[in-house]
Amino acid sequence: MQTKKSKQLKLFENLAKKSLREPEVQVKRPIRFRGGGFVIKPMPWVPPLVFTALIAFWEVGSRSGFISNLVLPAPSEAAQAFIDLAHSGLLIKHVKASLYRLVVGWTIGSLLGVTFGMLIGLFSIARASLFPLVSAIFPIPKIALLPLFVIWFGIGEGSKIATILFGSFFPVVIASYGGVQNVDRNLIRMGQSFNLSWFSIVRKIILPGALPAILSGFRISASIAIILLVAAEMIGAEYGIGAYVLTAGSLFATDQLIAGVAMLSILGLIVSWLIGKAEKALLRWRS
Amino acid sequence: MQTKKSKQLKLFENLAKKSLREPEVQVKRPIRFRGGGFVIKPMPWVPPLVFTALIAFWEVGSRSGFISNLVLPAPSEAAQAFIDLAHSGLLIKHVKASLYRLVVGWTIGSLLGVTFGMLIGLFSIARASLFPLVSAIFPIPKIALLPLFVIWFGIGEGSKIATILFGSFFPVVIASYGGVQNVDRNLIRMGQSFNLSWFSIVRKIILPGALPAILSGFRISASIAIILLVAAEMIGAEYGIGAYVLTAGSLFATDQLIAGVAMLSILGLIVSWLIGKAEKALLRWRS
Amino acid sequence: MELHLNNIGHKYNNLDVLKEISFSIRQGEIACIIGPSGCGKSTLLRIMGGLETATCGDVYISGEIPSNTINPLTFVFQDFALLPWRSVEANISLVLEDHPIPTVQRKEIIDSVLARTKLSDFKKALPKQLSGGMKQRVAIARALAVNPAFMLLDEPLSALDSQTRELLMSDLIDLWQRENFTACYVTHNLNEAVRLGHKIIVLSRRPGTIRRIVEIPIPLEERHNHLAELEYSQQVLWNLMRDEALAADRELSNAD
Amino acid sequence: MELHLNNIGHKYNNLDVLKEISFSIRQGEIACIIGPSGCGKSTLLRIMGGLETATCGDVYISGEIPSNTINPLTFVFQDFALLPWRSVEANISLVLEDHPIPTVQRKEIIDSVLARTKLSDFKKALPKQLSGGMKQRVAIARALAVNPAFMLLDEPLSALDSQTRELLMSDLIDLWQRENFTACYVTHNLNEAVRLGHKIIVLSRRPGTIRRIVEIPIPLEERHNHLAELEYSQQVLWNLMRDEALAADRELSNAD
Amino acid sequence: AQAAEKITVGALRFTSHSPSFIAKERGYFADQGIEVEFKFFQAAQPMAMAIASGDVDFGITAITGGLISLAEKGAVKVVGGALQEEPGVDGMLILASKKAFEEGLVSPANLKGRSYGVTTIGSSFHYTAHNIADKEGFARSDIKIRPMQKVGAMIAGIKSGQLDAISMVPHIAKALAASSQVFVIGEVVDYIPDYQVTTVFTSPTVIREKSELVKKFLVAFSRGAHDFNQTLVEKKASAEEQEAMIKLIHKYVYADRPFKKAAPAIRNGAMRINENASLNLKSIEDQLNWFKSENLVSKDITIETLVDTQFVEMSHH
Ligand SMILES: Nc1ncnc2c1ncn2[C@@H]1O[C@H](COP(=O)(O)OP(=O)(O)OP(=O)(O)O)[C@@H](O)[C@H]1O
Ligand SMILES: Nc1ncnc2c1ncn2[C@@H]1O[C@H](COP(=O)(O)OP(=O)(O)OP(=O)(O)O)[C@@H](O)[C@H]1O
Ligand SMILES: [Mg+2]
Ligand SMILES: [Mg+2]
Repeated sequence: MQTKKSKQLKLFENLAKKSLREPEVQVKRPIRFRGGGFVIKPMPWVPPLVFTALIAFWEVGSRSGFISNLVLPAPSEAAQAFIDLAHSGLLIKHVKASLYRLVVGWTIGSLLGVTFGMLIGLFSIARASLFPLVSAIFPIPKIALLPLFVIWFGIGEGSKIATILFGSFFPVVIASYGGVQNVDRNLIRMGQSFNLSWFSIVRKIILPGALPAILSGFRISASIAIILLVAAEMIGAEYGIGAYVLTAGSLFATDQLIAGVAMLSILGLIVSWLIGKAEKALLRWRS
Repeated sequence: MQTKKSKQLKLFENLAKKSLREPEVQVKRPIRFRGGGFVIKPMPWVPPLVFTALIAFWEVGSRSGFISNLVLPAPSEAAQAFIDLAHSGLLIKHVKASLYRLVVGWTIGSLLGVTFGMLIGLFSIARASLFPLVSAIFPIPKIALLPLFVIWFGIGEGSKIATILFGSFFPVVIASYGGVQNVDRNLIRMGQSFNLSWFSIVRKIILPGALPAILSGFRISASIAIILLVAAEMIGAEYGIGAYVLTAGSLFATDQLIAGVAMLSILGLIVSWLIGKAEKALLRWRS
Repeated sequence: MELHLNNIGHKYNNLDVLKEISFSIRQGEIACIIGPSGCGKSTLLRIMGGLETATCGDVYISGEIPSNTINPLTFVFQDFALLPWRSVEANISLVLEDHPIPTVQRKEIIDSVLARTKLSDFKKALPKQLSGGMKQRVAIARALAVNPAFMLLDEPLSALDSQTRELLMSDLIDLWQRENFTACYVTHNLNEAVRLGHKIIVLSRRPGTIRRIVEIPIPLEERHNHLAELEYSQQVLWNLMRDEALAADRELSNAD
Repeated sequence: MELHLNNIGHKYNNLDVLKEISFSIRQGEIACIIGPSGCGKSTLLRIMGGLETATCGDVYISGEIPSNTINPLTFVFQDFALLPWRSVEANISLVLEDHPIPTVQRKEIIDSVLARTKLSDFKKALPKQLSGGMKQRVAIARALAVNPAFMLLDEPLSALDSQTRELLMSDLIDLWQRENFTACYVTHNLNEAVRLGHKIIVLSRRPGTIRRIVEIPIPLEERHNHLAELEYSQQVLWNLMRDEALAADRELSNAD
Repeated sequence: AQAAEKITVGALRFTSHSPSFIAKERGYFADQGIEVEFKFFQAAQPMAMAIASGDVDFGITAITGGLISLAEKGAVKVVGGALQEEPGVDGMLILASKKAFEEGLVSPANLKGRSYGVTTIGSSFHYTAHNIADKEGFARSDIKIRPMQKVGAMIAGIKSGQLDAISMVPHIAKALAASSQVFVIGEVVDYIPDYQVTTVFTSPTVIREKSELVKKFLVAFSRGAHDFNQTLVEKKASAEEQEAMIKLIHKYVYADRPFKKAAPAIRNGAMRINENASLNLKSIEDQLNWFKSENLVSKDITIETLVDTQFVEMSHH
């Protein structure tokens, strides 16, 4: 044993000779704080700055001709299109129609997604039977299925909500399943040792443990739901931001197109902000 | 103190009186195993069974007229379309073209996504400036931007790869960011206490800690990449599964449409299986 | 409630962890298990608690289960196993919620066990805000809350300072006198073992087999009057352990 | 290498945890900190190691940092802080990889510290396959691997059985004699404190203040010949702690 | 009087759908005892689907591969004609990019070896391209067809010079040509005379069960078409009348833009709609044959499967 120890000692001494450390002076030096970093501090003034800068750059670029006006109109033109839309009184109708589809479709899709993700994470038989189905159906483009949706759900709100529902369902399934897999097994064992009911363990241990992953999935699914507004409103939609964007696109009205896309962006920002709030409230327990 | 204890004692006794437990007999009873469940056992025979059953049901439904042939042809018809495609020699060209776009776009998109997700999770300034941008740009439908993509990336491979790249980038950003946030801060502190370099901490502690979430993000982004094949191959694509599906769709050749969609599904299954393998290999350490 | 182990053996993959373990714990008896780190004590406890199935052998219980217990066979885990998203209070509430206890009484139970573990001030704190010892006390409080008939304790006092340990130890003795629960107590503190154990089971190093079972026939409540005998028992145990360690050392050197 | 604390105070939100702590640890000295659970020992250690900034007061080091150390100020954490995705070996390798040590020598260091903590058989094991005590030994092995000039140990032996603890304790004494490192050692085991400490700092209950600093002038290597004196010191410490506990109890009852 | 019969009409927000809007606004549908509700679509494909599913009773769209396939499945049938190319009226124009123009693509005759943007395979744009090849005497495969899905992408492609040529509706084409990044090199009407671009269609169920309704719809639609042709195509009406009609159409088309911006687009987008919804059967047959020759639809489809000739006059120009 002793030989081993002295071997290590030698190693360190050799190392020391090689190292270039200078002999340090005998003064009091404060301990360097090394626990810093890796903590995200809020910087609430940055996002508005970034957006303002970007839009200003774009505007200047457009005006100077540096950004070709071919397909990307200046933000001011898009803003004008937006104002026109607001004046026409259609804005509220578009937004209302889209919000309704979004909220209903996303809520149902996400809740179903969490349910299925949990099932797949909890039951071997669900894992074996449903997960391959999810993997097989997720990559099917919704646009290819639109004709089917028309037949199954009609051309009313049904098919639109179904499109958004399907779109948000799958990412949430995968995120929730990943979250369940990541829950500390020791905590589950603890629950079992106290004879908690299966349902209690799921609700009080597994669900909260998977929550960070689920919320991350919600972020993704919300964005996808917004993206799918456009696909959803291809079918028989009179109003809706997606329909507005589509019409603008097919008429090559780029100013309207950008105005519509900006609305989708802002919707995305709002949803992301809301989920951020939810994270802050629900995940306070994280160190 | 004593009063408190006897109070609790009384509580328990009251509880006992209320409870309906029968007096148990004085025999040896084996300890009931209660540590079971919550473990996923592989059932490799189930997925083939499920798919076979589904397809059989569909075939029977189609033949009996129970499933309308208008939009959903029998699987055998889709199989015939597939065989025709294979015989025409175009199958390989379609698959090759799509695989190339998929692999290049997804790889770059996902790697960039992990990078940005880590940046956002690590730096307050990145969190404040990039994350709102991600939240704003993610919900923009790629299809609406196709004209822009034509200008920026041309109608060759550029715009196709860019579409897939963008589509896989965003979900991975969000998943990786979520993963980084979920890394145990005590482990980071440990790394700091040993004066590990910042880069070492990121590479050896944060990245592996976020890996489960990142892989979950890869699952989602891979499926989205496959979905976006169709969007990508909208513009000037001669070959590709997406182009095949699109043409089938516009000609309403439902047998070809289903054959194409089935190819996308199978692609999804393969990718999911690969990621499953990667999870098994990389996440062995999870309890 | 009595517990019987019959020829228990356990393997993890190909690692032999336990071998031919047989003993019984009688009603109202506290059995302490001591043994070198990694010899399989926690594994054995999990097998006794039904959280793991032994590779071979059987575990039985017999005797009546007292009717005033909420969870007859209760664990205190070595790694605390607190839910990080629940406050101290809610972590204890967790194990009561599945039972038909009126809210007021549940609150009373929680307050009582928190007072006994000196955590009343930290009722609302989250686990991340607790020190190591405080977490351990929450784990003990949680176990006390269900008024167990049989306790399985895995180094329950290891993270505690000596006088908190003393207090909790005499609390356990008090509780035992009143409720006469049965317990299996894993510890690496020989003093704890001789103070609390009616029977001390000494395990050999991995694969854990029973090296000796030492009975201490002095009633728990009288032990403070028999310090010399306890000291002697502790010495016996210490020698047993030391032999084990020396044997292990010899093996290691030979392997070199 | 010496360490000086000057009027340290710390708060978490509005919870006063430490108050007016001043002491120095001289070169080659081992200072033990004891105190009731939750009194702020781990917090104090983190402040000394630069992992937390005290709300008020300063921490200084002085003296030459020996050149043969890889990480002068090294922690052993109370919760082990092992990377679950790295094997035992790789967990130790982690702290060496950032330094320009040839692979062969790195392997030698790892083998050496694993042998000293009796973990050679578990080189390739993952943390989930280890017992509590084994995890603690990995944490100690990792700290030893960097040949620290100043060690900050947070209850490093608490999960270990008595004879493994004995062995590691004498190993620490051996190491200290050879390397003459400086250390601050948090423990709740008074026996450990009187065996290892040149100076024992007794903290009051939260908010932790210094109640007493007990110096034990017997050289570490001769302590086994002075058991009576040690016993006496231990008794003194025990009385101090008991007083503290009683005071706390009285406060609690009044609050009732 | 009998309670009005409720029907649903599928529409796109294009000027070419104006006859339906006019018929509704001016009460021509009501005169026939039918009450129309419009369902708006963003593409023709889902509209055809909605007819097939019974959600929509009538629709107006171009003859596409998809429509023919649906007809084959017994889901839709063409009953009348709508938009038609006609010499003398502004029709679809053939455009070349600046780059291609400068390289010598000054006439459709030079399209050999050039890339040509279409929306989808089997669309009217595709048909146009092949007719040019046939007429100019080179192989169809010598024109490199580039599917772009959306008109927007086609425009982006031609403007940025990535496509050499496209065909485009007149009001957009003229606007593009005005920017001198794109040049007009020909007219579609020169290559496909009397091209029956869009048709009125419905489902066989409606024909079978309510053939009276089809007739009534076509009558009202024709009145709308007549007004439209008179006012905006032949411009026989007074400026005020034109203004009034544009206002009427503006309720449906470009509704989200102020009238000032919308009016020119509506005015320039006006192309002739067949009087009496008459159908150019010859043109339909040509198109069907082209689809067959390109293997885009089944070879077994006959003109009878596609068209029900009982409702309107069949012209054979
Ligand atoms: N992150 C935190 N946030 C809020 N309070 C904290 C935090 N960490 C510790 N505390 C509080 O600070 C006090 C001291 O904690 P510390 O971990 O330093 O105690 P300790 O002396 O090490 O106790 P033990 O011996 O039980 O490990 C405790 O009361 C604890 O509740
Ligand atoms: N999940 C596991 N997979 C593989 N090996 C395991 C697993 N859990 C424990 N072991 C091994 O089983 C042996 C016994 O572990 P156990 O936790 O029962 O020891 P212990 O006696 O409680 O030790 P300690 O006193 O250190 O807590 C150890 O050698 C450990 O490496
Ligand atoms: Mg253990
Ligand atoms: Mg501590």
